[in-house]
Amino acid sequence: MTRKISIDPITRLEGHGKIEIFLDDSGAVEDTFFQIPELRGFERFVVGRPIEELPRIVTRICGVCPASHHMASAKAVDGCFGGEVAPLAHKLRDMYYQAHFIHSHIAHFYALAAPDFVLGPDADPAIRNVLGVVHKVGLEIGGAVIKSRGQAQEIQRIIGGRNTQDIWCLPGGVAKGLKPEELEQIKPWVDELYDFTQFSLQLFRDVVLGNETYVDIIVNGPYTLDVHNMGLVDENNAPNFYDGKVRVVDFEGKEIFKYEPKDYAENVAEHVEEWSYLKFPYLKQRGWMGFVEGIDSSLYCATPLSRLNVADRMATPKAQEGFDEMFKTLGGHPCKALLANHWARLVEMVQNAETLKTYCNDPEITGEEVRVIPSKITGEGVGIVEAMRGTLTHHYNCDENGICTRANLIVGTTNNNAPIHMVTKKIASALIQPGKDPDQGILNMIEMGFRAFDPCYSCATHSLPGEMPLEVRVHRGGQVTHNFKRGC
Amino acid sequence: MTFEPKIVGFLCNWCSYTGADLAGTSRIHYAPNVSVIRVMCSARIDPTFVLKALADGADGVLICGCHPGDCHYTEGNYKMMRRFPLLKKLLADYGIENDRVRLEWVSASEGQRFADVVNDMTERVRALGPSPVKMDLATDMAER
Amino acid sequence: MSEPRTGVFICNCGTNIANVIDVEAVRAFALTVPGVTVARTYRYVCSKPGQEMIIKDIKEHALDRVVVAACSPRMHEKTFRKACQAAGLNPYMLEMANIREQCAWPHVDGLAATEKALALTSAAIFRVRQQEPLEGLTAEMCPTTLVLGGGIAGMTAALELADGGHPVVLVEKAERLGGNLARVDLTAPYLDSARDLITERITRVQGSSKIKLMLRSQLKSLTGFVGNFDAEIVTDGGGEATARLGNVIVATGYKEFDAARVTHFGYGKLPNVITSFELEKMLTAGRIETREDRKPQYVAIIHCVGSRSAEFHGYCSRVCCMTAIKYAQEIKSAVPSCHVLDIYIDMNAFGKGQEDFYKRGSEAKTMFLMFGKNDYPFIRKADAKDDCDMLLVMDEQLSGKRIEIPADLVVLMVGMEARADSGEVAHLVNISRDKDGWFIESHPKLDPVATTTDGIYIAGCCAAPKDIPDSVAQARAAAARIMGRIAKGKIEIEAVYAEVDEDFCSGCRMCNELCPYSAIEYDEEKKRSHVISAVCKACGACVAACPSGAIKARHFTDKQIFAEIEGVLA
Amino acid sequence: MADKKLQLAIYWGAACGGCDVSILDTNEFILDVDKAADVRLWPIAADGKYADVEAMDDGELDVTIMSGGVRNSENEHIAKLLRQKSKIFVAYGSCAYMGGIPALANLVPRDEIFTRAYLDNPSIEPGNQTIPKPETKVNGYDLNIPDFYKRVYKLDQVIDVDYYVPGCPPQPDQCKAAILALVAALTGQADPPPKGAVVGAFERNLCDDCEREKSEKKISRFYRPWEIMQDPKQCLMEQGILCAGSATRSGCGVRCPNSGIPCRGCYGPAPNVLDQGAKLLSAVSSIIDSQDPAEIDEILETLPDFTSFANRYGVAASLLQRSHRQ
Repeated sequence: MTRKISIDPITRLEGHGKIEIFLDDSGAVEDTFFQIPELRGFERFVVGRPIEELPRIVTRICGVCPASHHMASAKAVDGCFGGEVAPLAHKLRDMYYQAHFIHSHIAHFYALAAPDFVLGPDADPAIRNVLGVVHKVGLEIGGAVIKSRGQAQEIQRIIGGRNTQDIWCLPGGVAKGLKPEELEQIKPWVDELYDFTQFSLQLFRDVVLGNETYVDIIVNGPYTLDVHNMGLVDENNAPNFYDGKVRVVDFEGKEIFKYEPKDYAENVAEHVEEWSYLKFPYLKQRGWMGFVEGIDSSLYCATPLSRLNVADRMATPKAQEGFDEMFKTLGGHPCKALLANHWARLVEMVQNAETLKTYCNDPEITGEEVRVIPSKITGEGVGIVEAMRGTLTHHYNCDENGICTRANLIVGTTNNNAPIHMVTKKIASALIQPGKDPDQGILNMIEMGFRAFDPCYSCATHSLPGEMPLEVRVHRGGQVTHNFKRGC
Repeated sequence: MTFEPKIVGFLCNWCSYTGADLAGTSRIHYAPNVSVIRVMCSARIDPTFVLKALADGADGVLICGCHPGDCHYTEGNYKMMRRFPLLKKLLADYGIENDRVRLEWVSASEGQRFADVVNDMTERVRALGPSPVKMDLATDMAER
Repeated sequence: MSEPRTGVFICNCGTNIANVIDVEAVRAFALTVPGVTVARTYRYVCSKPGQEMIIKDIKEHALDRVVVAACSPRMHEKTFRKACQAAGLNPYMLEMANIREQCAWPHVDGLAATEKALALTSAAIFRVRQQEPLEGLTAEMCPTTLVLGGGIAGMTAALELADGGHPVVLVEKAERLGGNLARVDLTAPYLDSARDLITERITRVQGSSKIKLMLRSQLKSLTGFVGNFDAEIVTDGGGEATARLGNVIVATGYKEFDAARVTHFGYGKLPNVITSFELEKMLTAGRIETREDRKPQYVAIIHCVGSRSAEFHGYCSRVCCMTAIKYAQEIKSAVPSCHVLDIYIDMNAFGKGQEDFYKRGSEAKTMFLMFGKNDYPFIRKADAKDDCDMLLVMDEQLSGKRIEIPADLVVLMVGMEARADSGEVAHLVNISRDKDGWFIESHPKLDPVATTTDGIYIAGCCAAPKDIPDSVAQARAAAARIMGRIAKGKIEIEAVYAEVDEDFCSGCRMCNELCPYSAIEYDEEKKRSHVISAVCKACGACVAACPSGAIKARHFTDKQIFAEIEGVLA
Repeated sequence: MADKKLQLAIYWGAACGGCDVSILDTNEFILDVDKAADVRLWPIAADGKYADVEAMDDGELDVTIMSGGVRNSENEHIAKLLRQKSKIFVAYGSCAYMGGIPALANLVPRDEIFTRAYLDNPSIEPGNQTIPKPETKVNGYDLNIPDFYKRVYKLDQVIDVDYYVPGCPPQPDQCKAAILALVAALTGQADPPPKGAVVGAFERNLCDDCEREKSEKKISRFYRPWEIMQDPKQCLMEQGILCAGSATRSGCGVRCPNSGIPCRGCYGPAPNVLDQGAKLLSAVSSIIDSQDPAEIDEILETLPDFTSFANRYGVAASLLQRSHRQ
């Protein structure tokens, strides 16, 4: 692999997330390829490091959802030490993690998704951004958005000492507890955040559901896939973001299986294609069957919508209301409309806020027994949490001195690699037909497909987080006939 | 033509540098591959010096100080004694072969010993061939 | 920094350097290095005209930096610094490239040696570019001197200073003065009485108002620096004293070699095998007899016991040969009838009057026999029929024959060795020892009195075996050096020491424990560490360890050493 | 541009996005930035077209703030392009400044990264032998993905950088301060910092701001953070817990040590220091409380994998830059 390739100015541009569309002579879509340009090799360079350092190294896989990696890593490390963890530490971690979810969901909904709905997919790209949204909905609401996200971040900082590149977890627990005065500081913010989740749902109802075209796009657009769903659930099959079992349910609502984190490798495998650095996970028992839909497909999504699809119910009352309303509106549970992910995100946010409230009123939460000193090194651990963008798995091995000997990661967005690859073909085929020349509009349409997944290629390949820079090239008869670029 | 290693020596002024002078005064002949930089005490030798020498193209680095217990500053050489094993671990992790960096105790009266150390080290480094560091850093840039 | 103006002076050192190194090539190279204004070669740069050349160039070419590629800086750095100073250039703007001791002398291949000379010179040029003018400090010179050891050397030094009107603290471990010399009867080569030599001094020492005499005492600790030492002295029975001192003379003497270590002479087993010091006792008592109280008919004196041997000490103890001749004569006069056999390896009669003394000795009826190095005579009990107590078996070198010699008394000329506590002493006063344990002079030829630690001097046999005149000379020399410095009043402290830049010190206190001289103080108020310049000995331990890069070693800064590295590898 | 608004671009190379989040974490300040500047490019939050950047005149951008180092050909290409279009180029965050965590990969061979990701891995498709290739032909179609460089570079190893803002990520207040300083300089209200300056950090090291009590240091064994219950008041180093604070610039607000987690050095070396790791090494080993080689080795056994602590964020910035194992 160390051979040298000289890169000419044109191929230099191909670091972007890239879609290759190949047309047949008739001009119909023959094939499309969705390619991811980068990897960083965390799995390799964490080897040799003291295992307890990993939760503070892997956070750099993604600065948009570092807490997800920090938590999954911390749990995998706990496993390497025999799983002894101070009970209070689990509570605190879960509490912390709810705040992180809120911060990330706010950022995604208002910065990435809202522009499409608030300003419309056809709005001028120059203003189609969070600031555009702020200008449209007014500084007041814009201020509220910024304030709420800030509060969610600040809550993490107060509980865990830092946000963005979290540092807090140690084998057996956490480095610091929550002081009573710190709790008092947090409480009012939690109430405000709860109100903000309600406000956001209302905004969605008014702006999105109130608009025929949007609803039509959501329900009837080409944005559906017949693939299965994955998500972490508690003992009542309600979504749990920090802990629980992984449940996989087919798109008709039938449970395929449910597994303990430690059994992930029996249930999920990753397929490799030469043309993308990003792997394609699938249900292992079914074997790799290619990029195919259908009830027998081995492919699945792991998204906010998937989490609600695999769940029988929400864990908190107000969230349950949101859950019922959503699936009722969309014609039943489970739902295949990918764009509904934006809605699902808001419903999850309600559960996050309610859970935070519960912890704020838990008398034990300010206790001091936040860490135990591990008595043994057992050498292996798997940690699974729900990252905002899908089920996140960290699997570590270490030697008797606690030095990492192997690490394996399956991150949120990676789960959705195959579905994204497939949905682009669907969209392309829908938009490009014989005699119908593709135009710039194809970009926004395809991009909306992406946004539904909130793909985080920082996580997935440690390339570019947030909005996916995109290049679409249309080939015909061995020639590139069209080349559309966005972002960079 | 055989490869002539370029080795940078860091010698303490009181024992090792004097010992090296003695080797000369006694007309003891040894390999000309080590160029000496004089410091007051081996304790002055910052690991940075060793890394910089390697980065700047040295094929080897030789550090000499007074024998333990015989430091002009009573315990300066113990500081070097403590830094060295950790420095060797770091160098190993950066892929620097063991024989390229060496610590020896040479007293003011050990001219012969200094000569022997220089000869032996020169042979070992010659056997290793040129240090890859400087070349690597240059070719990395070119390969981009 | 404006482009430096450096002068590079390459020394041929007669032919010492020029025969091996192509000095012209070095000169040509130097001129290609940026910032070099002039480069010259010269026969002897250290000579007066050589120094004048430097001074002239500094003035004519407005040089602000000087590089001298010549001998070791340990040899002539001071010389050339003075030259710079004479030309009005700060002495620390000089850097030397050691192309003699570390290049021309140890290397034979001229090409390779010249290559190395280029690297060393380039290093010096790069380094001097980063050097800065430095000023030294001055401190008070306390006139009191501590003398360790009350032997002939120690007493002489003490008296020399006292006579000069300077206070002395004389510390002696034993309960009496005189050291090893007090155990000797007559002295070679003039057979004058050792007793007379020392008693005169002992009485003067005891009588001196300037000398504080401390018997049964030892130095416990010495802190501070030249001119400003503080000593703790302990006396047997728990006495403790402290003293403020300017200088220290170490005259702790030697210890006789333990004859029992040499097995083939049977010392300790054969009752009539004795050591030179045991004979001295008999001579002082005036009765030379065997253990059986008989007058010996055959006395054999064996040289080099423990000296000049592969097994024990390689060095010559210097006084034994003449002492042996002295014994031959004293024994003769005490027991005229007896035969004296002098058994030696080489006869060492290097000193004044000693050759004559040796002649006289050989004229007196002494039989000289020679044995080979490491080929020792073997002594065994004689048989009943023999008319002697013991028989010496040896391969005699002059005759080339294996012979047996009768002996009633065998005298072993035990050599000198470093005292068992010399390590301790060296550590206390912070000087170093050679492989045999003798204290090392700051320069074996040019400065045999001072040590590598400023303010610490050595005299007598603690530095190496010596006879009385050499010991006395060294003692007086040390005293004279000290008096010179006391006369000066103040002392200059070298401008080279460490200093903390408080703008970068973070008060991490990593350095606090590292200074062997406790020169680093931590200011609780400011939360900063700082170095007491006068106490700092410039080892640089704290400089290398400071994780903030806040401590600077004057004249050995990171910048300067980095530049030197770049220069070597340029 | 007609109005006098500042022309600003924010971009990421081999980064995680945490730096962008740290800019978002300045909260309301974002709105001030929006008032003062046209954000011409900011992938995480705004819609910018690559073509737009290409179309800009050289120096059309007043400031580019770039996070992340250079891991592949794309990172390098865009860094160079933005450099060309910008008057002031700011390396933002530890990756841009020193290579960052991704540069730990510089200690391992590139092919082992591929082996571990695609072959030797518990969840890989059974029997998989496929490894992604820069150029492939799939049922007749030519496909390519960018070349994965042998190592990670910090930005100034690839382009000319004017200022550095350290931190992983930079502390939001420091980010604010740095941006304000640049705005002041560009609007002529203040002198610009000297080229190459580290802005948004202090001159002294972390210990200067760390509240923990410090005394003289001697270490007779090291402890890993989980091995003991620490004294929250005492210097971590003195408790035997390796902390890089003494070799690391302050400016982060001491958030890690204040939370009981030792500093790992993300703010980089002190102003006068060439290699942060070498300095940490020198300091930490010098205070080992032993004069016996065997005992020293034993003590060092309690400090495994020191190298990854020495240059946790700065392998690319260290003097050796990467492993040289042949």
